[in-house]
Amino acid sequence: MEIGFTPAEEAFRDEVRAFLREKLPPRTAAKVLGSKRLTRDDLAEWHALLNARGWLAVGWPADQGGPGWTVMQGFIFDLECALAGAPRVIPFGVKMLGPVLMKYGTEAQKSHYLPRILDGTDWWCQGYSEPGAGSDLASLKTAAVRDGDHYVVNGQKTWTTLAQYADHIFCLVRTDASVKKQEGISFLLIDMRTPGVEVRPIVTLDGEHEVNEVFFTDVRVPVGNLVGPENAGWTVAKYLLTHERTNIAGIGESMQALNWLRRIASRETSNGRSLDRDPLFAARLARVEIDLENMKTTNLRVLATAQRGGAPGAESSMLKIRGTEIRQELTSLTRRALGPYAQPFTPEALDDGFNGEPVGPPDAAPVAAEYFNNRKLSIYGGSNEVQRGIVAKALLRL
Amino acid sequence: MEIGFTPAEEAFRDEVRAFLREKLPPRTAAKVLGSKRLTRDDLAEWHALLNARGWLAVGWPADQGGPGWTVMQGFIFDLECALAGAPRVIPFGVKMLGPVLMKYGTEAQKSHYLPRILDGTDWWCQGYSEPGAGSDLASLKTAAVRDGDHYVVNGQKTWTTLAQYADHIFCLVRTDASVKKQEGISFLLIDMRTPGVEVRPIVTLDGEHEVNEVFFTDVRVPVGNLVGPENAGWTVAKYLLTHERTNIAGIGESMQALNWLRRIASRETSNGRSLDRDPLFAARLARVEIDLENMKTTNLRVLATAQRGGAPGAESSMLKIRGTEIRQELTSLTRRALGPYAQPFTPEALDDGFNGEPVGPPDAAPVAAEYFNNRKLSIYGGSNEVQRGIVAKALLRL
Amino acid sequence: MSGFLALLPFWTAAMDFTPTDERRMLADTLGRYLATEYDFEARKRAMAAPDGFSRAAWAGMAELGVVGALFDEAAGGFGGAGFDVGTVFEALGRSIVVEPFLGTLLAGRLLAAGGADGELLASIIDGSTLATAALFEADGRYDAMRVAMRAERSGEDWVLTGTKAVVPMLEAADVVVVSARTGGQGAAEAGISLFAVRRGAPGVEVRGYGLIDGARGGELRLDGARLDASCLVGPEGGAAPLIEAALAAGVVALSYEALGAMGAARDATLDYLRTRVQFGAPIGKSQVLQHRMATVEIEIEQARSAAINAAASLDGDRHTRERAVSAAKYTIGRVGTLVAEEAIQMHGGIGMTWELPLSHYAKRIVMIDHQLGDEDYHLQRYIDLGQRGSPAITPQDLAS
Amino acid sequence: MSGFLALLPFWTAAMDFTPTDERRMLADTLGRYLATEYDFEARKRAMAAPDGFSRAAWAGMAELGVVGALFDEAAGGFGGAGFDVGTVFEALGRSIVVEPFLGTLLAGRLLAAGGADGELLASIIDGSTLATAALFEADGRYDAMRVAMRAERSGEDWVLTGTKAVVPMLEAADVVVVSARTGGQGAAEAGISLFAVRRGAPGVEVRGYGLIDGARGGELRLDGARLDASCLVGPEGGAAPLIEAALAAGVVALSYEALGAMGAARDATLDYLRTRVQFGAPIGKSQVLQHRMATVEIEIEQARSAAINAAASLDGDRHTRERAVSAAKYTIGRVGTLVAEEAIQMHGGIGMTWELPLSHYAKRIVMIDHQLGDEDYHLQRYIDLGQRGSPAITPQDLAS
Repeated sequence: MEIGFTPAEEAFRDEVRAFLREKLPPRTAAKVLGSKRLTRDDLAEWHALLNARGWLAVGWPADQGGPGWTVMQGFIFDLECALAGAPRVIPFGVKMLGPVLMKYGTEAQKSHYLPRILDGTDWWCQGYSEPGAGSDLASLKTAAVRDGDHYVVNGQKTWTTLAQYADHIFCLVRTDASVKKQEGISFLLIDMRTPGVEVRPIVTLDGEHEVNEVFFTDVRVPVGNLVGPENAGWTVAKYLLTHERTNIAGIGESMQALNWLRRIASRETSNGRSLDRDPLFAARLARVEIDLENMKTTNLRVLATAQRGGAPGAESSMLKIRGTEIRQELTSLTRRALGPYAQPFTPEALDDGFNGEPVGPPDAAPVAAEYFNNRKLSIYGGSNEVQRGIVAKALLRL
Repeated sequence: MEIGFTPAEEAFRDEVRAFLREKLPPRTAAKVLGSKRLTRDDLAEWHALLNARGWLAVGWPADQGGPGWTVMQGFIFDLECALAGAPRVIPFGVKMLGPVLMKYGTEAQKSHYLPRILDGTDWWCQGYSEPGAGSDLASLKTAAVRDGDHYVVNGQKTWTTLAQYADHIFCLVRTDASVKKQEGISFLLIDMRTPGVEVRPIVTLDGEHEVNEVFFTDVRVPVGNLVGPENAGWTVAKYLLTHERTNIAGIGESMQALNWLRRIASRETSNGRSLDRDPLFAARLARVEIDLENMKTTNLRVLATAQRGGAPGAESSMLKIRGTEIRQELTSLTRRALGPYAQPFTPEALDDGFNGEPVGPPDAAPVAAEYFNNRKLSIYGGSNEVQRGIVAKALLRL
Repeated sequence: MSGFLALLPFWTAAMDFTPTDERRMLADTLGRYLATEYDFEARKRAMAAPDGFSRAAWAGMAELGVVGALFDEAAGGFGGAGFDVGTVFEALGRSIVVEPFLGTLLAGRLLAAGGADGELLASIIDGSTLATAALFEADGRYDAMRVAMRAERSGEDWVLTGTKAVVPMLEAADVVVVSARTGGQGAAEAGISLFAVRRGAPGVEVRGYGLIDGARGGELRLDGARLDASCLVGPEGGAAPLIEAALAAGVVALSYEALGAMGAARDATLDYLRTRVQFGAPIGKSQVLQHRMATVEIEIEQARSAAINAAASLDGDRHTRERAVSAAKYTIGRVGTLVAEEAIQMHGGIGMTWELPLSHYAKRIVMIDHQLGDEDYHLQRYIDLGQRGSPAITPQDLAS
Repeated sequence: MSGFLALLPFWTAAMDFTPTDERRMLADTLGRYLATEYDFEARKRAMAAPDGFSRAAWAGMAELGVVGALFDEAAGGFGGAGFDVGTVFEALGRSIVVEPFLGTLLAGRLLAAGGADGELLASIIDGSTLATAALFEADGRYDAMRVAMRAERSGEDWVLTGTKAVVPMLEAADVVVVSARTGGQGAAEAGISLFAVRRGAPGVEVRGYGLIDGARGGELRLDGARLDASCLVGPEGGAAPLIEAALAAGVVALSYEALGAMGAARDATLDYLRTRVQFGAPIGKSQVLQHRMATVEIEIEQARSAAINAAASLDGDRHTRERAVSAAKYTIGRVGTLVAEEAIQMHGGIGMTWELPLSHYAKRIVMIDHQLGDEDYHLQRYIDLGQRGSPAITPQDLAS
């Protein structure tokens, strides 16, 4: 009895590895593995390299430009990418809008937008959350009022990831305020270069600029940019939210984080011996390592079900909860491992071209910042509280 | 700066210790400290000894037979009793019914019952919970219907602690089913020797008989046994529930349990050294020990407030939650400490007169049973879930 | 039962978690037998029987092939893989069976690995001979290598002296496989030998007692017990690897038994939460209890994955196997305590009564942590195994 | 603020937790000053100043006597007890002040204990001289006894070589008290000496940097730095007890600072829970969040008790003091992480923004665990102290 992939899957994995060895720019991989900052160009370059290989649009049907992989192949691909230090593909165009357009878009929308997603002409971001509409997304207020051949959009989105790089945004907007809140929402594509769109950075507690506020003031959007029927946006949004869940547990990222942690723990010393021989730290390390080993198998079990056609529903919530707990614990332990050197904050050391002397251990600079940044994992993508509610209701029928 | 009691309190403590040295029967103390079973006679004997000294009715006013102690004296007394291995005073008469009668009882009730509580003539138990009314106590169904000079009582109580020793029970009964559920309840005293009262044991998972069901079939109770006005029972019950909270954290019991645990952990061996030098076990032990040290001070802070006249409200809930968590953790660790010898179940070893050879270590017999029995701590007296709700609402105003 | 559990109980081939047909049949057969012949009342009768278990049920299950499923063909069985052991023990756990399976599994595998004669093994598999294993001692705690019992040559015979602790179902055993030192000392692996001790032999003293989870155990005192040369099982002084391998199978068994019992406790708790009404609503509508049950469910799934990893490792290399085994027992111990305590807490008082099966499930789940090494023991062992030279996780690691 | 916290902030006499009038006045004065002069915007300006703190605020607080409250009369102050230190640092924590109090406390107490001249101490207390302490090294992690920096005699002078790690507010310090070995090695207590190193002396190299909690720190490299004999602080080779005592005061300070910051984070979270509406109701109506906040509250109270125990122990015997100190820092570390993580989680995305004070409180609370020994370090230390011969708890223990 052996736990492992099928020979075909092993062969596929070798193929992925060969591709990564050949194509993944070492400079980019070094940044990812060292938790350094990526530029817009780094991301665009990797996007183009994947597209050239036909491996960009993993979830798309083969006839639309997808690679035609099984669920398990998608998992292996994500895993190998994470271990090799590939950047994550920015999901908003490829993983989110693409499938939505294929299901709800007009022919004109499909033929215009889908190729431009693949070739990187358009860079999308997602306009969902608002200051008053987080977990309770349906309370959103950004209004789109019909005026001839246009909608006039006014309102504000927030937590818009990488909006500073994007030139397009897909939004949920309110087109009818007189009906039940889910029923008056529409799904609208907006060119961010239209007058009245303003992006303002949100700086997070680690000093990084990853998310934004996006303001809309009398922004005129052609009615042709409506996806699906007017006021059917909630259905579209729900479809999008349930899509693309193969890598929700972040196994590859956690394995990578564990490698990083182990390296630090074997080098740092405590009481004259390496930290990974300190009884309390070794126990913390072993606990999370075992939890991750278990999680790998849990994830493979869910995928095996999906492979056989069983759609993972609430199981995704389990993977999300436990997967993010493990990732948070790993960055928490890495922070602990550094001891006093978790304190220095040298964000300049994360930039391209930094060649100053590091403070403390060579890999210390991003660690505490990443610990704080990773608090987001249990908040975004449906907070872990929301996910626990789903498990209780859908899986446990409480 | 020194943490400690005032000189007067130290003197009081010495007095308590002297009394315990002199009067606490060593046979009883050995049973308590060894977690053996106490007989009804053991309990009655201690009750009488305390009464003879005037130290039985701690919460009663001095003119009613109480010792006239401060809150802190009461705490010191409870603490010293626990450390010396005194049995806990059965609370139903002295700590519960006594104060209720003093506040709500008629002169006749007071003059009849109060002396009999003190001298042990009457042994009381508490008839509150019913199979359908636990946390939701006001849903109780046991009915008392007026018939001339009597109430006729029909129904069932459950979780009645030590009902097998009692000859009297105070009950919440429904005297009006037509009004809001809290408004139709009365507080009634019932002589358990009345025809129609039946006590059936409930055996708990540790094989012990501590709680009971009490059935009432056409039990005729004189109307003179009503305490407070008819249908005012909920007010009486609430008064009783908030009364007598000085020892809710069980500091003395936990200190005693910690001593027991330390003794076992210093004797058991793991990997060729004593268990208290095993890194993982030592860490568990230190964590709970520190928590208990902190809890002592937390408890004293609450008492100091009470001493100055601030009535502890939701703070009692904090003490209850954390105090029971600590006690449960201590018995859990004691179970762990025994290793394989937590398994043998020799309840006969807990009885008077057992002189067989123990299985495994000499003090192993009660440990696992006590671990399981102590699961009750977070369930009874208002479950820890109920207590957390009180903290959130009363203290945090959520 | 949740859909998740039902869908993916096993990992039986590369990336395919569905059970093989044989195992599905075994599970069905055993499940049906237990449902009809071994309900909670029958279990009580079994516990009250003189041996502390039901001779009839034992014979019945042996006849169904349940014992044979624990051993491979070389040993006269028709299973023996980790997932076979898991299939049997999960069903046993679901019904908190008190029959002597654990001792049989350990003793049988030790005897088979030690080259015992086929007749003895056959009689164990057909249920006519009861065997158990006595591998632990009071001072050794959970370390089976810390053996103080001595075996000394006396002519052609062996003379054994020492005491073994909390041996499962000792009183009824016809054969007890015991570990004793023919060399070495302390916790040294070298110098440990195995012996098959027959019931009632001179110098063999048995003290039996009930266990808090409803089964029975006993202390085995050998006071100069004289055994003939044929009683030596396996290589003299070289039994440590056999013991380690048998205990690995034992941990897989206990892990799956715990999964069965935890599943039953979880289901009983969910039922209770759905039906028990307080303040006008089922208590399962409490958001707090919902979230805590979600955690329980996630942990049980993680525990199942740990058990799968251990079961799959049984035939693998020693290092991989032992890491997976300790990871599983640690996980089962940690999760088991959580599940047992939460199940009782959410039931409230009723969950603490002898009358309700739930309380007995809780006791069994917690006591599994006290057999073959607890949470702390196996976490430390996992750490020690890693420090004896495990490489850092590599991309290859996922498939290993 | 909850009534519980407000009622019982201190343990200042036998069984009396009310603060003395002096301390109440100090707390009021400092609290008023910080409320008017050191709000969140003022803190930002202080961080952006060249020194990374506000010279004006520092002078202002020194003038109010806040620095003097940290030292006893013998040292030229008018406080110095554990609860004096606690009073000051709790107020500082409530406003996440970045001023150089910790370095001042440590250096001042080392200098006072080492018999430094009164003029230097007076200038520290009046705020005109800035002092800090450099007691830790990269290889020593949190163990101040693991000193590799060497001090060698050269004629009448001392020559120091080595590097000190993450020294609080190093750049602005006029005087740095450093530990160095004049004998012994490794983590031996014997052989450690203290020296007062002046700003800008030859062979003294400072590398400053920002810290993630908003304060500043630095690496101090001494490359053959030559000091005259007067720079030796305290007994040659016998500084370990001085260091231990100063660090005990430092732990009390950090514990109370954490209490102040945790209280502010808790209050901000409660406000948010009461006012943030989702699905038509304040999110504080969620039972899950209510129970978790109840746990947060209970833990904060336990942490306060731990800090009280440590503060009360400062003048006691060494064993009692060090156990209480390690118990407190362990507790503060454990509870601080919980409070910071829960506060962010319950705020959701907004809790992660630089704009909101809450995120800075969270960072400070977590980083306190990285100063003077973290949760694990102090738990282990507590265990080690106990095993060096603490008796089992006796009835007497409660009053000790």
